[in-house]
Amino acid sequence: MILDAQNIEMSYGQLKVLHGVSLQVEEGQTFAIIGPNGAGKTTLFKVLTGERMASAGTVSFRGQDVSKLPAFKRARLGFGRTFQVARIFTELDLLTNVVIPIEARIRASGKSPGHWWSWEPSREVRAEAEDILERLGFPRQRWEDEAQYLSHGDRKRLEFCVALATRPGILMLDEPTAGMSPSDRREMTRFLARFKAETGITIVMTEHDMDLIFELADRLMVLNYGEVIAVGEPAAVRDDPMVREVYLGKGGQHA
Amino acid sequence: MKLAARLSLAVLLVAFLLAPFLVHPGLVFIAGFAMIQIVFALSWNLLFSYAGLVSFGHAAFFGIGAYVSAVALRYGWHINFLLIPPISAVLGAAAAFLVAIVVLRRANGIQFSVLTLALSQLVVVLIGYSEYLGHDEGISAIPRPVINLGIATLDLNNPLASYYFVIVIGLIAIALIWLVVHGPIGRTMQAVRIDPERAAFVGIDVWRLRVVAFTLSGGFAALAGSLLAPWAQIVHPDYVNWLASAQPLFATLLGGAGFFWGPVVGVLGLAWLNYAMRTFVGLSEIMIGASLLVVVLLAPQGILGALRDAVRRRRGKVAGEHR
Amino acid sequence: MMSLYLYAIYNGLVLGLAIFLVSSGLTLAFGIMKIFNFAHGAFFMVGAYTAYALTGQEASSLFVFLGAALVAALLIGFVGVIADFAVFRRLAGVPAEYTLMAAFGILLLSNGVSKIAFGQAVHTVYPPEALSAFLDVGIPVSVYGLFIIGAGIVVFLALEVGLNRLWFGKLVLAVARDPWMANVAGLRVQRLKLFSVVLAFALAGLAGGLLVANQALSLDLGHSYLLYAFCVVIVGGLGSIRGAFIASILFGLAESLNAVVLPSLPGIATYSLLIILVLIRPQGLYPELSQ
Amino acid sequence: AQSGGTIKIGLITSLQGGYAAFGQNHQRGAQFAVDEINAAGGIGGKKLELVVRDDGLKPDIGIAAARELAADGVRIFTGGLVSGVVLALNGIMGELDSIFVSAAAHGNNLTHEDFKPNYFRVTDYSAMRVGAGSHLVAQRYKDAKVWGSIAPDAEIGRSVMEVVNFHLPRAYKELHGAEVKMTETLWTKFGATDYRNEIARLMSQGIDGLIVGLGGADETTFLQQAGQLGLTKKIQGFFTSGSEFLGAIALKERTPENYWSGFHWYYGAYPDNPIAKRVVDTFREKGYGKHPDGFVGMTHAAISAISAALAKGAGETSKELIPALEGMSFDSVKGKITLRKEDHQAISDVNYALLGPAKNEDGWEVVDFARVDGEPFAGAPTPGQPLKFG
Amino acid sequence: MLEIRSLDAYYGQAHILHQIGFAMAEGERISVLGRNGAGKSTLLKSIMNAGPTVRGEVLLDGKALGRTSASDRVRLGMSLVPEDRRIFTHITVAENIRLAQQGTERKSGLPAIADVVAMFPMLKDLVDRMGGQLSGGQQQMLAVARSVAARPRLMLLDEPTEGLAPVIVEDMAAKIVEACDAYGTALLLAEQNVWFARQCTSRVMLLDSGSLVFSGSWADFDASGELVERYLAV
Ligand SMILES: Nc1ncnc2c1ncn2[C@@H]1O[C@H](COP(=O)(O)OP(=O)(O)OP(=O)(O)O)[C@@H](O)[C@H]1O
Ligand SMILES: Nc1ncnc2c1ncn2[C@@H]1O[C@H](COP(=O)(O)OP(=O)(O)OP(=O)(O)O)[C@@H](O)[C@H]1O
Ligand SMILES: [Mg+2]
Ligand SMILES: [Mg+2]
Repeated sequence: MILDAQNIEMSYGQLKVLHGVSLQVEEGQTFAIIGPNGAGKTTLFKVLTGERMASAGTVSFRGQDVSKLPAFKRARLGFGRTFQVARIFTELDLLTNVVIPIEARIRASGKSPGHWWSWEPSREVRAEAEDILERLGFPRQRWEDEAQYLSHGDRKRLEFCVALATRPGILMLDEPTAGMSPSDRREMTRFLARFKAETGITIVMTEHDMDLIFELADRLMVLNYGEVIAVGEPAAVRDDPMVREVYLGKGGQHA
Repeated sequence: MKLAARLSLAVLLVAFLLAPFLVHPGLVFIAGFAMIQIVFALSWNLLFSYAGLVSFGHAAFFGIGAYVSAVALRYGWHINFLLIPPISAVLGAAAAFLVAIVVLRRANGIQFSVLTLALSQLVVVLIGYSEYLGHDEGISAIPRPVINLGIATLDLNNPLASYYFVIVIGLIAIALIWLVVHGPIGRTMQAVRIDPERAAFVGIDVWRLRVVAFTLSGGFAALAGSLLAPWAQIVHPDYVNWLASAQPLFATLLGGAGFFWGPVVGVLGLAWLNYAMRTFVGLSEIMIGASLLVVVLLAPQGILGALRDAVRRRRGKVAGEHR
Repeated sequence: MMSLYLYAIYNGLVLGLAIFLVSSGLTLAFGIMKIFNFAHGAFFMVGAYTAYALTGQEASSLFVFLGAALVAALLIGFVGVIADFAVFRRLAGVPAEYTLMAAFGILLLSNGVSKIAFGQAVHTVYPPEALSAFLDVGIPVSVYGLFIIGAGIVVFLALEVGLNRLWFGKLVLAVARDPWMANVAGLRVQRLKLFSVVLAFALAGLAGGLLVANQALSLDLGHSYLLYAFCVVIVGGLGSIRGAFIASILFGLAESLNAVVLPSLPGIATYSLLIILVLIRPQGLYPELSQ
Repeated sequence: AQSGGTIKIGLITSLQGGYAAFGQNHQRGAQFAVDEINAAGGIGGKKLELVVRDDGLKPDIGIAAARELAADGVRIFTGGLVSGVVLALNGIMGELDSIFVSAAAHGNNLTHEDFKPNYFRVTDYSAMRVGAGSHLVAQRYKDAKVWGSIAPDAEIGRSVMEVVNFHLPRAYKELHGAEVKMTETLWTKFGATDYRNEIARLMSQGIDGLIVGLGGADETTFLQQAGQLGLTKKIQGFFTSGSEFLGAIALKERTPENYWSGFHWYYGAYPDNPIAKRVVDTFREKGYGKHPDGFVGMTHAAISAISAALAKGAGETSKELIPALEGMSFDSVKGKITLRKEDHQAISDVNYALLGPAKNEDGWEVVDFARVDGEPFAGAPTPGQPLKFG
Repeated sequence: MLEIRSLDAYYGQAHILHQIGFAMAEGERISVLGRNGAGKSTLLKSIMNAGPTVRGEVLLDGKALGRTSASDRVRLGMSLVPEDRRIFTHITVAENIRLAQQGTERKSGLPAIADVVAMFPMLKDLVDRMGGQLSGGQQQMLAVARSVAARPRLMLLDEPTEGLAPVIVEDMAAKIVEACDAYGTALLLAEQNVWFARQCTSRVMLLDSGSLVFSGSWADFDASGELVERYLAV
């Protein structure tokens, strides 16, 4: 078990948002969290990644209790994450965007990422960054472009590169295709599927795009009012009448 | 663009190096002073444009360097003066480190700025209590040192020698700041400035990085300060107060925030403005105030920002065109 | 001895409310326009000179005194109109630091102009007859001091209710938070912004008019209060009127008690209080408005 | 160096901030003197030319200005208002081969521990002024037994109190054989707006006299609040060391009746001095006001000293001017002033005036004045050493 | 009612929209589709005059709007729901709605806040909650409700379904159609969710790199194989 969360509770002031949520993710699994708006998905995400501390409950990663660790320490242990609205280092070029997490990783492991007097990243760092960019389909001539001029879809892709550069053990994706055009979305779905197959990485994600969920997820958890109302194989969960009522609806759009 | 920028830098460097042979001593003094201000402003900009922290009390660290070297010269410490700038830098960095670990734990954003302001004003008050530091009148008539270089001696009482001493140390400091900013630390600082939360999620210890940035910046500010005593021969609490702290901010904004060389352009611009207004006795406040307003309104990106936009416009190459 | 302490507390209250009168406009400007208006102190000083020009050394009546303060408020409010059209409006969308620099330019400009307009002599202004009495309750309580306390409280209540309770205040805040969306939602953004700039400036003028008789009048007057005002805005919570109010009183009391408790270290209390408060409450006393 | 038949004199003073009024008068006084000398044909056929620079209250701006002017051939400087700037200028005069004849800076240190051979001071200084003032009030208020004091917590305030604490008890003993009690000084900070707590404390101390070390707007605020709370009525007399007419002009009819103010030069004390008369007349003619202050007088005196030295045949270089000025006596608005050879300090009268309310257009008048001989209070010349008392 | 003539839009120097032209009848509902960055949001903002620099003409009822500000356009009956929602965080849900109604400066004919909330049941329990305390989807809902409450003649909706649960998306489609029919509101909808766009609108336009490359009925759209393929990339 790579990720194990037990009885997570969380409140914003008086308002209790998560009422004892538990989840277990196996190594190599793709675990999807769905639920109606306001159910607490983003909040759960924040608790798992360390952006906020839970008011009760524990989060353990590969058997280690990380509940009290701040975000950057969890990131060093192997939590990679993306955001619902892609967050990249806008004013820097693509290559630097990827170099930064690589250097941070090397430094966190106690080694020096390069000579302090050298303004260029070291050869190994650069090679790794180039490899990641190439693998995610950014052509060489765009590497020096400033990231802020990327389109929505490309931003998401770049953010993915940034997350990968930390060599995560687990990828936490908050609505990875939100706001993408159908074609980009399809591309992203395909990419994730291929990536998963190639690397066998563990993924935890939230998503409202059911096509993506049913294509990728190995396990599905449904949250409603901060409580787990269903968890299991995607196909089984889909047919749960309660889930249909509170979340999926008649399913006209997925016809 | 790149070429033009490099050419201008080269011209500027040559101008600094040849100043004593080109202009009258009043301007040479201003040039030396500008070099000190440039290092100070660059140290501040290291925080602002790279680490995303706004310090309103940076003059306190400048003051540490200034007072250390003033005291060393005035009270005739037996120490090779060549060691004073690095010693000042270390002391400034140490002070900055202490401030950072206390202040950054609790505050960031504007609160951070204000705390630095308050602490630096406290330094001013404390200097006022100290007999050794000359109370509110500062330390004046500071003798210029004779430096033993082993094979030769360098007598800073010679105007040329003292000028080149300031310029060379200043250039070394600028080179060091440039390297810090463009190396791995600089890159990480940028990431933290642009999006600290995002940076944390790739495993960057944001707090620690900010402490490092503040410490480095404080060190360079103190280094700049240590040049003041032998150059101006007076060190005064006015160099420590909030107005002094605002100088690098203005220089950076005037030159253009986000550019490494912005503060250089800004310091020179402000120095020129002050110099140009010197004969308007009694009216200089009005003239400088109006000039600042005009610059801000006409070039809200600073001078370098305006230049960049102008170049882009001429080339027809624009932001966001390529996707 | 006891009465010295009592008197220090009373003086602290007067000083605190005086600080609040000055900082209310600064708080507003910061909360709404997101600018640290360096020039605020200068406008406060110009307001005081304006009142002095109208009343002379002693206003003939309370009515004239208040009228002069009102005229000062109007005049500085008008300066606000000019500043908004000529400067702030043009700097919308530019990083806040540049507004800071513009404000510094305005400060230099108004200092220079005041020097020419008002001359460099120091003046004294005395409260009008109606306020000049002293009540002896063991300590000499001046009616004018009570008047300052009252004026501070009135301004506080007006702003607090107006901004946080009244619908209009919420609109002003909406414009402050997100001018783009306010515009798209149909609010008259320019007008509301202008209104808040004018209000902030007018408060500086009003404070000048009301406090002119509290101390000597010189070109440095703004300076004396500006540092307090900045401290108050920070400690209060950047734009929170309630926070500024409480912080003002704290600073007034600290400064005043400093004089009796630590007479050999004048001024130490202000900085210490600032540092302590920011360390224990970095977000300010009432951070909800600042985000 | 001479340039086309003119001798340039650089005036560096503060024309910004709270000192601008004084700086302006510095400029006026120097200009009067230059005009007078030029109207009389200059010095040895050469005209004087005054070049003015603002130091913006900042040492480095002052230094840059001095260096710029020096490069332009200026070898003689005057002015100097705030001591920070004067100290800085002082430090570089030797290097510039120039002299600085300062007209207002008051610090004891300038002619003591921070003495520089290229520096001369034509006015009195803190120790003289305050010492003479202490003597004066001891003479006038012989029944005063307890003296209080209030001063800014800064170099200026501390040096005032040092002198007072030495001279005042000594004066009482000498003049009246009486012991006098000095209460603990109340320290304040610059730019305060509220002295009421201090005033209350002073009133509770049962003092008969008061020394006020505050200056400028701070002093005025103090006087205003002290008047309102009745302190000034309660005590026999008090004195401030150096704000000239400033307080009275501000307070008008509310000027207290027992208020001695110190002057660099009080024109009314020299009714028979033709130079003083000329300056007063010119000042009034030009519409600058009725009451020229000591700042007008002292730059005038500085130019008088310089021209006297030049008239003796000295050239413009410091090598020639310094010996010419050392020990020289010259006529000035303040009568004869001697520049002490050892430390270049002017030995002259010290001026005080008793100001009080009046039913005239000013609202105040000079009730009485005193010209105290400054010599006994100047102390021994100890250039390079701090001033010692006793 | 609305007519766009040879409209170009720029961000600074960047030329985003090229020569856009189309017309909308009273009460008509049109979708704008396009890949990310095609310029959909820019088009809506240009029509509202809220951001981009615009050349060309926007006419409402035959009158050129010229440089009329966004807030004045609100009073002419236009309303924009931006893609990033922009809820006011310091006031409650009810006050957000009230604020939008105030912006129209209409004295009558506006629905009561209770009625608006009834139309979007997700908001029912939230009326007194501060805008800043809503989840992403809740904010999105409020943004639409806020616009409907102003009862505009022309509503510009920018990706209203982003981040909404599927069941809500279905519901929202019905609600929007209902509201538009009830008030005779015309709708210009920028969407990525083609299903939703189909439910809501009768016509469709396709933007590609800032140019209008298709305009017609859904049937025509489905028939124009190559274009659709490129957009949907099936
Ligand atoms: N900062 C906050 N303060 C108070 N309440 C909040 C805050 N943020 C969210 N909430 C409330 O917490 C609940 C859960 O919110 P959360 O953002 O986790 O939902 P979600 O499942 O991510 O929804 P969506 O799909 O709409 O993004 C909601 O009812 C929301 O109103
Ligand atoms: N404020 C801005 N400044 C400069 N360029 C911008 C700005 N906003 C958008 N752009 C650019 O304009 C182009 C069109 O953007 P727009 O937001 O209109 O696309 P869109 O069709 O709405 O895409 P999406 O589906 O991702 O929302 C893009 O290339 C984008 O990078
Ligand atoms: Mg969410
Ligand atoms: Mg868009």
